[in-house]
Parts: sequence; C-alpha cells; structure tokens
Amino acid sequence: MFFRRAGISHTRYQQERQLWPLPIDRLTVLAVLAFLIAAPFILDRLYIVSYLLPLIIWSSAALGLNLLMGGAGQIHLGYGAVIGIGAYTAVHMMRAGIPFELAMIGGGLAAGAIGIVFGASALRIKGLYLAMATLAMQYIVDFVIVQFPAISGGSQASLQVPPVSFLGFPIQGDRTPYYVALFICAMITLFMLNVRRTSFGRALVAIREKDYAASIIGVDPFRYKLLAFWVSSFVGGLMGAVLATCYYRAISPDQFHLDLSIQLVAMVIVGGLGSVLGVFFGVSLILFAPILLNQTIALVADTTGLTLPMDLRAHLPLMLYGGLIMGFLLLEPLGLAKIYSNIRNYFLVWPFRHSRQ
Amino acid sequence: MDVILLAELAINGVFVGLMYALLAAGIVLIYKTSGIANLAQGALAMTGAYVVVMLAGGLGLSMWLAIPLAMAVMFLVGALIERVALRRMIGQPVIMVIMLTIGLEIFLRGLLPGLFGASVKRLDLGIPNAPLFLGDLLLSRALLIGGGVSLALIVLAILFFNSRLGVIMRAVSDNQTASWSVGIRVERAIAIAWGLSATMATTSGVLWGATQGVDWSLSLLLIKALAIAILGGLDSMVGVLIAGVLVGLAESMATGILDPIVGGGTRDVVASVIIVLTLLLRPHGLFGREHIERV
Amino acid sequence: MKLTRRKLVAGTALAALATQFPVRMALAQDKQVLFSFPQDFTKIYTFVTSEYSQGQRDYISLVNGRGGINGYKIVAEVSDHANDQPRAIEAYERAKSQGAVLIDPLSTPVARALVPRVLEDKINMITAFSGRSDAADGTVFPYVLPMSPNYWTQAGLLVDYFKQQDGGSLQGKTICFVHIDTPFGKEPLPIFENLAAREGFTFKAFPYTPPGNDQSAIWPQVRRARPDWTVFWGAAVGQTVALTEAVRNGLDMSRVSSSVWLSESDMDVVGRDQTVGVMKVEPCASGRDPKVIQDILAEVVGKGQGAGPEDKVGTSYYNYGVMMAALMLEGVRRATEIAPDGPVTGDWLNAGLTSITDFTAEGLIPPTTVTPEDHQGGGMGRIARWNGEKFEPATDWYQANQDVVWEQIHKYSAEFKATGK
Amino acid sequence: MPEGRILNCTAIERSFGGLKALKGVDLSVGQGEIVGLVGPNGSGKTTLVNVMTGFYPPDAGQVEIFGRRVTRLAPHRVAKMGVARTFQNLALFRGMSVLDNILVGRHTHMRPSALATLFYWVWAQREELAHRRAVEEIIDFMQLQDIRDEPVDVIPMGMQKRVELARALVAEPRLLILDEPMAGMNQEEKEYIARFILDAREERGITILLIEHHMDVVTALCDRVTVLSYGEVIAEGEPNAAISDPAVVKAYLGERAARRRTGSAA
Repeated sequence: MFFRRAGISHTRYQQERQLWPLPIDRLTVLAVLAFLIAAPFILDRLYIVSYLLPLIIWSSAALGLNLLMGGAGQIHLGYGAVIGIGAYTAVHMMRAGIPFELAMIGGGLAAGAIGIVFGASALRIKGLYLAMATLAMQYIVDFVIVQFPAISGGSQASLQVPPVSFLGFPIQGDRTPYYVALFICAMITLFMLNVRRTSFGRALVAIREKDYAASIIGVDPFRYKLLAFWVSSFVGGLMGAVLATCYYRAISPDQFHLDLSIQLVAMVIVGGLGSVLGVFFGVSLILFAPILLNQTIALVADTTGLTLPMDLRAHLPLMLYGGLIMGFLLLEPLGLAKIYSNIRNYFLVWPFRHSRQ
Repeated sequence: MDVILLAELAINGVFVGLMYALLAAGIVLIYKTSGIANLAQGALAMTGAYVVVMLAGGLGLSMWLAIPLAMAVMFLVGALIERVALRRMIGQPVIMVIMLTIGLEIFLRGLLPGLFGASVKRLDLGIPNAPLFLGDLLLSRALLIGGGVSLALIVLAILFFNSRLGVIMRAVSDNQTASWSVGIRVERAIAIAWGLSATMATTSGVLWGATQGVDWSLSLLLIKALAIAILGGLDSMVGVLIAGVLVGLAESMATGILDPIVGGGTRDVVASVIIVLTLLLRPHGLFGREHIERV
Repeated sequence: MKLTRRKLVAGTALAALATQFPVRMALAQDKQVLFSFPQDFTKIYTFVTSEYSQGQRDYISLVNGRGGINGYKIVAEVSDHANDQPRAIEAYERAKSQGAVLIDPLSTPVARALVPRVLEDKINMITAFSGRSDAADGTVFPYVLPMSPNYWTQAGLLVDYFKQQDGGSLQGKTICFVHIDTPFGKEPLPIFENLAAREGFTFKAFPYTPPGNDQSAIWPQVRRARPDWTVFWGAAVGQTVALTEAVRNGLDMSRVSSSVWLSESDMDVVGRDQTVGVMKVEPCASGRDPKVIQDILAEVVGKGQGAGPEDKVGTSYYNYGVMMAALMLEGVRRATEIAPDGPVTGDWLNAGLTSITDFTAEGLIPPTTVTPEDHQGGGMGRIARWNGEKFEPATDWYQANQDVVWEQIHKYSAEFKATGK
Repeated sequence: MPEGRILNCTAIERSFGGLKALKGVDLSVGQGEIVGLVGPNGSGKTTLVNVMTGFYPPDAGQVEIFGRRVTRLAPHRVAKMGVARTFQNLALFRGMSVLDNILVGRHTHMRPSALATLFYWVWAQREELAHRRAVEEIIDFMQLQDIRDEPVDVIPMGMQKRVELARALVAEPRLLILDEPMAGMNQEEKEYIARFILDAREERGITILLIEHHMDVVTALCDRVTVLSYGEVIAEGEPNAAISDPAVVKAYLGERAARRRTGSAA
C-alpha cells in the first residue's frame, strides 16, 4: 500500500525495459484484462454491445491515429476516410468469399496503400498545411465512395457483412464479436506499447521533435514519415474491417465522414497526445459523455420535474463535446493521461509527497 | 454547349465566389496577425446570422438596425474568444490550435441552435426574388447584391491593411516579438483582428442566411472559405479576392459541365481538389509569401 | 487540488452510473408497451424531428389519457441519436434490453444500419419516410415497417398527377428532377426513368452537393432545359434553397413540386406569398381540421400537457408524427385483440401491425392496410398545393403507378435476399 | 598534412537569395586530426558544416568524405557513412529520456522495423539489449549515470550538451563535427568537454572537426585551424600562427565586441 516503489531494483536491462516495471502496475494490467475477459459473463449484454465493444474498437482505431499524431507528430484530419477504405475493402472481399482474417489484412493493406498517398503530401508540407491537405482528402474519399455504386453497394448505398468467422469462431451474437475485437485490440495495444521501446518508435519521436537532427543521426525522415503513415493507416484499415464486422454489420458511407475523423482526433487529444493509456481514457470520455449527459438530464427531469426545452436538451451533448475539446486544450493540454499520472504519482509515493519519483 | 448558359454560370460563379471570399477574408485576417487558421469561421458566420435573427425576430428590431447591432456584438464575441481561448494557446503545437478552433466550431453549433431553436429561421433582407433579365441572360439580384457587398468589404479590408491600424497588424504578423519591443500592443492587435473577422463572418452569415435560411448548416461554408484562403495564399487579402472568383468560377463550371458527365454533385469535391493541388504544387498559394514550414 | 478534481470525477461517474437504473425500475409495472424513439434532433433531420416527435408524443398522451388500449399503456422513450450510428446503436440496444418492441429512428442512415439487428432481434422498426424503400416487401423485411408511401410511390403519384394535369399524356414533355446527391436523393431515379420510357416524357436529373446550401449553378440549367414539370427532392436547407432558386429563376410555381418533405416553415423561410402554387405529396391531412388534431388540442394541449409549443400543432410534420403514432397504436390495438394477454414481444406487436385494415385515424390519413406482404400500407397519398396560407389538397387520396413501384421493390428486396446488400 | 584524408572540401560555394555565404571554401581534415574551424559570427562556418553533412547542396564545389563524393547526398546517408555531428543550438529530442536520446544515436547500427515491434519479444528484444550495452559504455564515458532516466528537457544546459555529444559518439562515427559544443558554458564545464573531446580521439580514434569561439580551447585542442571570414578562408595552419595572422586579426578587429573577445582569449 505504501511507497510502491520501495524494494524494487532491477539487476538486468531486460527487467528495466519491461512494459510495466512496477509490480503494482503489472497487477493492475492483469486485473483489467481479467475483467475484460470475464465481462460478457458478469455484465448485462447492453454494456457489452453498446459500451465495451465500441470502446474497444474506437480505442484501437484511435491508437493508430495516436501513433501518427502523438508518435510521429503528423496531423491527420482524414483518418475516418482511412478507416472507411479498410472497411469497404474488407467487406467487398468477404462478400467475395474471402475469409475474415485475410479480408481484415486486405483492408489494412488497402488503407495503408492509400494512406501512403495521404502521407506523401506530408513530405512537402507540414503543420497547418498538412491538416488542410488531409481534410481535403477526407472529402475526396467520401466523394469517391458515394459516387461509385460498385463501391458503396448500389442505390441503397448499404452493404451487409456476410456471416464470417474468426479462427473458426462464427462472428455472431453478442460475445464472439466482442472477443474478436478484444483480441485485436490487445494486439494493437501491445504493439503501441512496444513501439516506445524499440528503434522504430525512437526514430518516429526523433522525426516528430527535430527532423533535421534525426536525419544526421541516420534516420531517413521521408522513409519514417511514410512508414508512420503506412502503419497507422494499416491499423485504421484493419479496424475498419473489425468495425464493419463486429459492430456495424452493415456499412454505409456516412459512417466514415469527417465527423469520425474529428471525433478520433478529439479522442487522442483529450486522452493526451502520444499516450497509449490516454487513448482509452479519451475514447471513453468522448464516446460516453453525450450518452451519460442525456441520461442525466432525463433523470433530473424524471425526479425533479425540471425540464429543458427540447432543442436545448438535444444540443447539450454537442456543446459538451465541443466544450470538452476546448476545456482540455486550455486547462490540461496533456490530457487525461496527465491527470491520471498526477494522481498515480501522488499515490505511488503517498504519504511522502515530496519524495523523488 | 449553350453560350448563354455558360455566361450565366460564369456570372453566378463569380458572385458566389465573392460571397465565399468574404468568409475566407476573415480567415486570412486572423492568420495574418496570429498565424492561426480559424476553423470556426463558418460557425462564427452561423452565430452572426443567429444573432441577427434573434435581434430582428426576437426583439422586433428592424433589419437595418439589427445587422449593425449584431456586427457590434460579434466584434465583441470575436475579441472575447481571442482573449479567453486563443491567447492561452500561444506556443502550443499547431494541432492543438487547430483542434481548439474545431472544438469552438462544435460548441457554437450546439449552443446557438440549442438556445434559439434548431429549425430553419427566415432572414429577409428584402431583396426581391423576381428574376432580372438581361436579354436572355438571367441575373439573380440576391447574388449581385451579395457579391457586391462582399467585394466592397474585401476591398475595405485591403485598404484597412494600409491604414495605421493595418500597418500595426502587418507588423504584428511579420514579427510579434519585434512589434512588442517597439511598443505595439500585440494582444490588442490580434484581438481586433478576431473582432473584425467575426464581424466579416456575420456579414457573410447574413448574406447566405438570406438565401438559405438560418440554421447550423451555415457553418458548412467553412470548407469553401478554406479552399479560397489556401488557393489565394493564407496571408494575402488580394489573393482571397482573386481566389474567390476562381473557386466560384471553377465550382459553377464544374456543376454545369462535370456533373452531367460524372452523374453526381461535384461542387464540393472541386474545393477539395483545389486545396490538395494548391498544397502539393504551390503550398503558399497564388499570392502568399513563401515562408511556409517546409520539410 | 488534485484530490478534489479526482473527487469531482468520481462523483460524476457515480451520478452517471446511477442514471442507468431508474428506467429499469419503471419496467416492473406490467401492462405496458414500450416504444423507443431515438431520433435526430441535432444534425440532419432537425428540420422535421422536433415537430414530428411532438405529434407522436401528443397522440400517445391522448390515447394514454383515455385509459390506454385495452388496458395497455404506451411508454415512449424519446432520445437524440444525432444521426450518429454508434449513438443510435446504443439507443437501440438499450431499448432492446429494456424490452422495447418497436423503434422509430426517423433517419435513413440509422434505419439502414439497424436493419440486420432488427431482423435478428425481431423488433419492429418503423421507417416512415425514411430507410429503405424496398422494405415495403414484408416477406423479406418482416420487422421493418415503413407504413407510409415510400419515395418510389411518391414519385409515381407525382408523375401520375402531372399526366392528369396535362390531359392524360406526358408524350414529349420534359420533367426535371433536382435532387440532393445522396442515396436518399437518388432513390426515385429508377421510377422516373421507367415511367419516362413508358409515358414518353424526357427526364433530366440535376444532382446537387449535400446539404445543398448553394444551388446557384443548378437552377439556371433547369430553367434552360425548359421543363414542363420540375420536382425538387431534398431535405432541410436543400429544400428552401431549391425553392428560393426556383423563384429566382422565374419558374412557374404551379409546375414545381416536391416530395413529402415540404412544410409550412419552409414556406416561411422562402416567403409565404412567393411560393403560391407549389406542390407536395401529402401522406396525411395537414392543418388542425382533422378530428384527431381537434381531440389533441382539447384533451392534451388544452390541459397544458402538450409536448411542445402550441403553434406547431397541426403543421405538416406534426401531423406526420400523429399519423405514425396512430398507426403504431392501431397496431397495438390489433395485437391486443389477437392476443389480449400478450406476452408483449416484437412478434406480438408485429402480428398487430401487419393486420391493420382500412385504418384512417378518423380522417387524418388515407385508408391504410398493412399486410405481412405489403408493409407500405397501400401507397395512397394526395397532391397538395400551397395557397399562401396552408397546403390545400389538389386531389383526393389515390394511388398510382404501383406496378412500377412494386417492380422496383421486388427487384431490390430480391437483391437483398440474394446478396445481403 | 597527414595522409589518409577523411574530409576534403574543394571550392564550395553557396548563396542564399542574393547573399553569398560561401565563396569557394577549401577545407581538409586528415585521419585522427582535430581541426578547428573559426571565424567571426556570420562568416559561414555553420553553413559550411551544413553543406558537408548534406543539408544544403552546394552551388558549386565538391565535398569528399572518406574518399567518396558526398555532394548532394542526403544527411541520413552521410550519417550512415560514419559522420556524426552536434548542433550549435541543442537538438535533443524532447519527450524522450536521456537514455532514449542516446539510444537513438545507435539508429544506423540497428534494424528498425515496424513488424519487429509487434513481435518485440521474438525479434527486437535481443537487439535492443545488445545496443543498450553500447549505450551504457558511453554513459559511463560521459559520466551521465545519474541522469540516465531523466526526461531530457529538465536537465541543465551543460548536461544537455553532454548528452548530445554522447548521442553523437554512440553512433561510433569516424568523423565527428562539433558545432560550438562549449557555447554558454563556464570554465569547469568547458574543461570537461575538452577532456571528452581529447579522450574521444585517443580512445576511439575519432577524427574531429570543431567549430569554436573560445580561442583558448581552439589553441589548446586543435592540430590545425581554418579561419573563415565572409565566406572565404583567410588563414589556415597551426593554431597560434593562424590566429595571429594579420588578416585574421583584422577580421576580428572589425567589430569592437570581437576585439574584446579575442583580446581576452589571447
């Protein structure tokens, strides 16, 4: 309970470079993982299908964006389009009878290929201009998907995902989609955690911070910028396939509009740019705050009889969403991850608050 | 191809382009002084239009009183936004500032319809809708007036940049620290830029609101304004004027010529293609100064 | 400081969790039918939703106030999904967990996204004036119920009306179709194209980019095409802009028409006196004259229990809401007659909904018959013209070109069945 | 001039807009030498280094490193040949610890791959740990043990300079270019760095090109110096002789501030 760092000394590099060097952290991770695995058996199905599942999927996608924005420092306002490319590719492949596992990779590869095109513009421009370029590309991809019935699925512009299975388990009902998404989310999370302790991740940070200094160390800025775009687009495309198969079950162009891109950027920023844990916090807040606010208002109305005009009530979540983005940027630009680490650090050394961490 | 139709499309395109350019001019004004691209400019136009509707409809003011009053209110709103939010963001990475303006956009899009009602509101400037024929050529009065007012305001903005205050703003945009050291109140100049920008957005919101009615979708004007600002060069007022005409023409012609070929509305995608091509071929735009962060 | 912030967060989280329970407790009472109305109050459908929802809630209050239906009370959960699919899915799954037997999302994208779920979960989804037109085929979409003239039917009605007005033939005429460039806007294209071939008129389509706030380059082309009839097809801002541009281009208003998506407030925006003569398709009567609306005014709004501002009562979209609520409750009434003691399930209500016969809601709507095969309800409607004050019926209730419409319905539903599109 | 030239610049020209920053500069560095590059502010020293390391292609002239022409080679390729440099204004990577900053220096020796990252335990771990050993050696050499795990932006300036030097050394370069490594340091810190520079040559056999303003340091460390003024070489040779060359004195005396500095240095 007290001073959780006490008595821990590492004698080998390997120990020190572990993902979670503190035993208390390893314990927490195990507990969370155990909870997530047991969740379908202890929680009402509602919480699985409409809370945990989207949380997992959105977090995995946001992790991909986080690698690009937080890791390599490249702005991307068209990530929704990247996810869309993956989803459409994968669904078309599955409808052609290709198994889910391959279709998922195919979606990732297609998104990665087009993501490279997005990224190519980053070789010439950066900052604000890159933001504008990716924003414009979002619109162009939207246009292409809508305009070609062969892609969007005919006049109804809706494509059903055929029944598929993952590693032999049919993806249907409430539980299997959840476990499939959880498995993939775990893989992506591990990848993102590992990135920070390998030469690949360090090269990305070097590019983000000072690309001229990176290049004199031997890091090719072009190569690593493109690689960052490729990897993050691949993750996006992969998650597009998972999103379509495990969550939406039918895809239509409006699922991948600019709103999704903005939402993901907001998640990454509210969570804390560059933080893996922060992404999960950010996604939870952005995804669930409007729903909870709605219910709170309904509860207040039910219990106190205090009602708001319908228009105001309906728009409060939107204000909250915008307000959250602004509030975090102004008051805690490092996001929820920073708030968490403040609290954690406080308790790590509690009750000796002035000890060095 | 029908020549008269082409002429009509061209004229419409030019005037519509000018109306978009007015919104883009606000973006340029802010970028010139503080290096921030304000992605809430469309939402400011919406806010301005809502304020006009509320003053005119809610308080029963005449339109000609409501509009100047709304412009004054919006000047304060713009300056307030700068004071409360943007000033704290100095020194933060670009993405943070961009996201702040996006957050503001979302917030305003919730606040105004939430307070004043989401249904489309009428904003009548009293411009007759009856068609005006020039031989076989039809001109829309609303577009002529809207484009004309926009042109006048943009020219005013260009002249303003040559006035004393304008020179101060130019100094601020060139080098904030240096401006500080010669006694220019940089914060005030930037706040004024935001105020003016919000005022221009209000005009733009009123002009568009008169055609389409006032609701949240006014904030969607942003993408066109961005295309114009980028094509013209983010720091050039003259660029905005010319890019506005070009983008308006391109969109209008695309609708007339491309749509039947593609079989879909190409209007918005034209703006996006213009943005991408500009950024790839000439990132500083037609008239911008070449001091872009390059790789 | 850190700790107080932490407490604040924890408190908020607790409060948020607490909100999860009360609705469930309400369920403990028996003899009620739970409807879920997650609708779009904030994004694309803002133009219609508040009035539509007001009409629905007022009608349900009216029926509940009279003691319900054969002992059953109707509970309607209204929420906002903002046309956002994750939020809509959350609302749907919540409704499902709570035992809702009917959902009315009033949004085409949301309805399309929910189709696989409702078919699997056997929950009735109402897709009035939205969703898939081919859902009229009850054999393929047993739990999707439009129960209103779909877009294909509306297009068929319009063409038939034009034909009547032009002396029984459209040979050599030109019909221009200005539409929003989305799946919804493109939907009537096959009907117009088929009818153009059959009736011998020239058909020209002009798509505009959503949401359609700038159509200045479209309408000069329409004017120059010298149309005999013009149909504009969109929603929200797109409609008012289209109408404004039509006026500005000097089109004859009495030869311009839209779908069901035109309301008094659109006329306010464009100018009430500038649009006299413009036509729309009416799925139900508008105004306050129908008996149901009078009853609502007397028994609900008059007692201060109205769900919204009184001046909205009787608008087109308000009446659409009343119409759909009336059909749903008629379905409940039929269900209670078939199986008085329930159990209240999706199938139970489905049996009721698909046995609605010649229902007119006391004169509000055309005689509507829903069968397990025909979920459209017969496809009757009428054409109404704006007279500067209100929409005035120009025809009686009638149906037209249903053969072409059903050809399309079967074509697409067969495709859905075969490929799962 | 010793045999085995490491670096050879001939007739380098480079201009920015109308300004001619380099007007035909020749410079050579032999194996194992420490060569000083001095000159008043704005004389083109950093520009010359930027040309050598591939940041600006020269308008005219040739750069040869290890006998290979590197004119127009990208910086990361020059780095791969075994050239490392530090920057006048620190160029450390904020957001990483001291340890990770130094580890980045090993980049040219590692095989970074996104896929290896996913399967860290199978593919990447052994490599990471092997290079960690090399890094720890440099950490010992540069005496950075205490601050190993600190974020790089919170340590003092002098330490940051040392970390940057460590990052350059860990790449095991054959040629090391130091751009004012002692700017803004006190005497004690300067002596430390001077010690490290000498050790780097003695123990690791690294050839060094040193840009420096402190004349005491230059005369003490360098085998030869090249003096630049307005983009031209005005003197070259043994440090004391070159610095007292009349042309050099004149170049420095042009400015009062410069005179004070040379005066105190001499």
